[in-house]
Amino acid sequence: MDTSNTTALRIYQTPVQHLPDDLYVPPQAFAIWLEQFAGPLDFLLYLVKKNNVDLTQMPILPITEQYLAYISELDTEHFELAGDYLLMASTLIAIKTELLLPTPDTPTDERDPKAELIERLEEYAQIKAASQRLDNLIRLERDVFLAMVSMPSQDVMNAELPNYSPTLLIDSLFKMQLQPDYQMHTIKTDIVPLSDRIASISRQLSTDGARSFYELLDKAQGKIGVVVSFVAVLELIKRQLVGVVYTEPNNDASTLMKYDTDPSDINNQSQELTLQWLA
Amino acid sequence: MVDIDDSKQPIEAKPTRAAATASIEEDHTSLEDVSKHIEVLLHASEAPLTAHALRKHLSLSTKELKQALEVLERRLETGVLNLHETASGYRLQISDDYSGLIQQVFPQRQERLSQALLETLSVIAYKQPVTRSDIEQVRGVTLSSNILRQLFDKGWIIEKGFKETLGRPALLHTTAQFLDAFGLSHLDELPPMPDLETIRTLS
Amino acid sequence: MVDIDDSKQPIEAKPTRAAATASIEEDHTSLEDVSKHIEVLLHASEAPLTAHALRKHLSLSTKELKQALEVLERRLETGVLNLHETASGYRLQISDDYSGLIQQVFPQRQERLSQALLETLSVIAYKQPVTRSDIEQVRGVTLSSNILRQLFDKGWIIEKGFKETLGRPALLHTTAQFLDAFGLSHLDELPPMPDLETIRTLS
Repeated sequence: MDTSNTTALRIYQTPVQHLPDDLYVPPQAFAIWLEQFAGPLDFLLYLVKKNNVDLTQMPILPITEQYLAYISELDTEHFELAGDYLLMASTLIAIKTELLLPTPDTPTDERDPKAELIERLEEYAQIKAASQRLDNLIRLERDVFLAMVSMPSQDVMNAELPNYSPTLLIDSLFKMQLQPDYQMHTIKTDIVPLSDRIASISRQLSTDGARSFYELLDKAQGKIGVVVSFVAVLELIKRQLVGVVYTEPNNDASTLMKYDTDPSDINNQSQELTLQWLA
Repeated sequence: MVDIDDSKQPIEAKPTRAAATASIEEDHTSLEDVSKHIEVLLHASEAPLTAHALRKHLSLSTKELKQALEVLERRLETGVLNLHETASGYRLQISDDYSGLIQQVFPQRQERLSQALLETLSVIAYKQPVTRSDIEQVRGVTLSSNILRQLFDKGWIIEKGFKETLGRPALLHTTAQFLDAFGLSHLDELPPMPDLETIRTLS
Repeated sequence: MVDIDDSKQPIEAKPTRAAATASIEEDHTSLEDVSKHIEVLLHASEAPLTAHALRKHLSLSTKELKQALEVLERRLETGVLNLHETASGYRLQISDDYSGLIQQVFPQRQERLSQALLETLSVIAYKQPVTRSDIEQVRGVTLSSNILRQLFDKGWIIEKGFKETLGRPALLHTTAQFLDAFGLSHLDELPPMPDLETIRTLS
């Protein structure tokens, strides 16, 4: 196939004529170069474009070889960058193997992997083009700007302004740090938000070092508060921010006896369960 | 101060219309006042305000609102702001004649979006509702949580409903704020997807 | 040949002053334009703008700025905004007359501090002085101009000094008003900072 027939492609400002045969891309530069692409499909699309061929006529073998040649340049240091690329490489190898084997006469149920890949490439190319069109729309905060004005003077507006507690600040920091990656599920808003309890318990424990579960409860939150606090503690234990220490019960024996058969002794027991801040 | 609390009788508009010419002056004045109240609310609101919200807050009839908005637009012409109607309501923005000046003086206000973010957003916008793994399938790349976080942060996408497959992954949709930000009033107005024929012959 | 000293001469002000009455019209027009440019910058800026900053951005003499600000103030009289001079510069604010209306329609506006605003404020409080991009780095998302604007408006943060890196970004600090609002008498009294590094590596 014709590798000299390249469209005007550039790596940074340098026009590149022959790829991949004549160009040595040092691994470091290659890693940077990979970052220029939005992913393996983007990269593959670039190779197809460079060879200036119709997508449906994509010569899979030379493209595969070019792709693999690039990927093999990756040194181990940059593997973390390359997971998605390696996955694509294995897909390409599978396709290549298939093409090299003689076609069996018996029809199979399996879809042609090459057709599947081309379909994905087409779909990606479509979205890529659509995203460029989206970017060309007149956009707020790039092409047009909202007018910002200040509210009437503080003294007039402030009449009913509440005082803020400094713990708001520290809780917000905890929330920011403890916030897991966006989990893909909707969360019902509870009367006692779990994140608030996590933040508040973290703050109390990190300030005081250790406390009993009972002491961590906000009595105003009632039963649901106990449940949410318990879940919060479990979550903190899971994240290894909080540990459990068993302390010797120093309650007097009669109290213990008294509550021994009482189902409500859970509270009492947990008083001996001391939670400790580990971070 | 604002004594327009009565539910149906906010300004002395309807009676004056049938009355003497002197009252027309008065009618005019109160429309001017209403237009100022609208201007205040649009400035003070964190999000665009719908016609419905404006009518409710200021106890206006549809007609009064329309007239007051016209008065407001006329007054704004002498300054640098525009009244702009978006998918989620009215907002005040700086006339685009001045965008160049703003970009020059406050380059940090000019927000650039990465290709990865734009592609992710496009998959959601054009193919919604989609799951996280639908996006990964189309883009061929693991979706970074940072990109999703930015989209959630801007209020451009939300989770609504689940796909009835293994793990019941949440479905992502774009929001009215997304339309607002891109100057669209409806999803129909998204630029058309390039057709496959053009895509196939890539050059 | 007219000898114009163009080093100090952005708009045709000085020569026309001495010339025919026809040029006074022209002078007036350009002052009107300058006043609009000032209005644009005040609407677009996160922080209040000092006279010095306005003169620099729009290449104005002290006198031209003074005149243009007067023109602006006159124009604003027809609307709902005031030009307000604070210790840290000029800003546009909604006239006090409308505070009742705002509180009636958006009662929660004053009390509610959004999580994004609190996070931004915390980063400034604990890590000051910081630049805008330091905040973005810590929070992992781009910082909206509106949040900074709100913090400036509340008088909780100020710009003071520059970081000696590319672009010399301004450094942000908290103020005495911030301490007041949170019932602190000194920054030392901020609740102790959790060890963020540890939390991050563990979670």
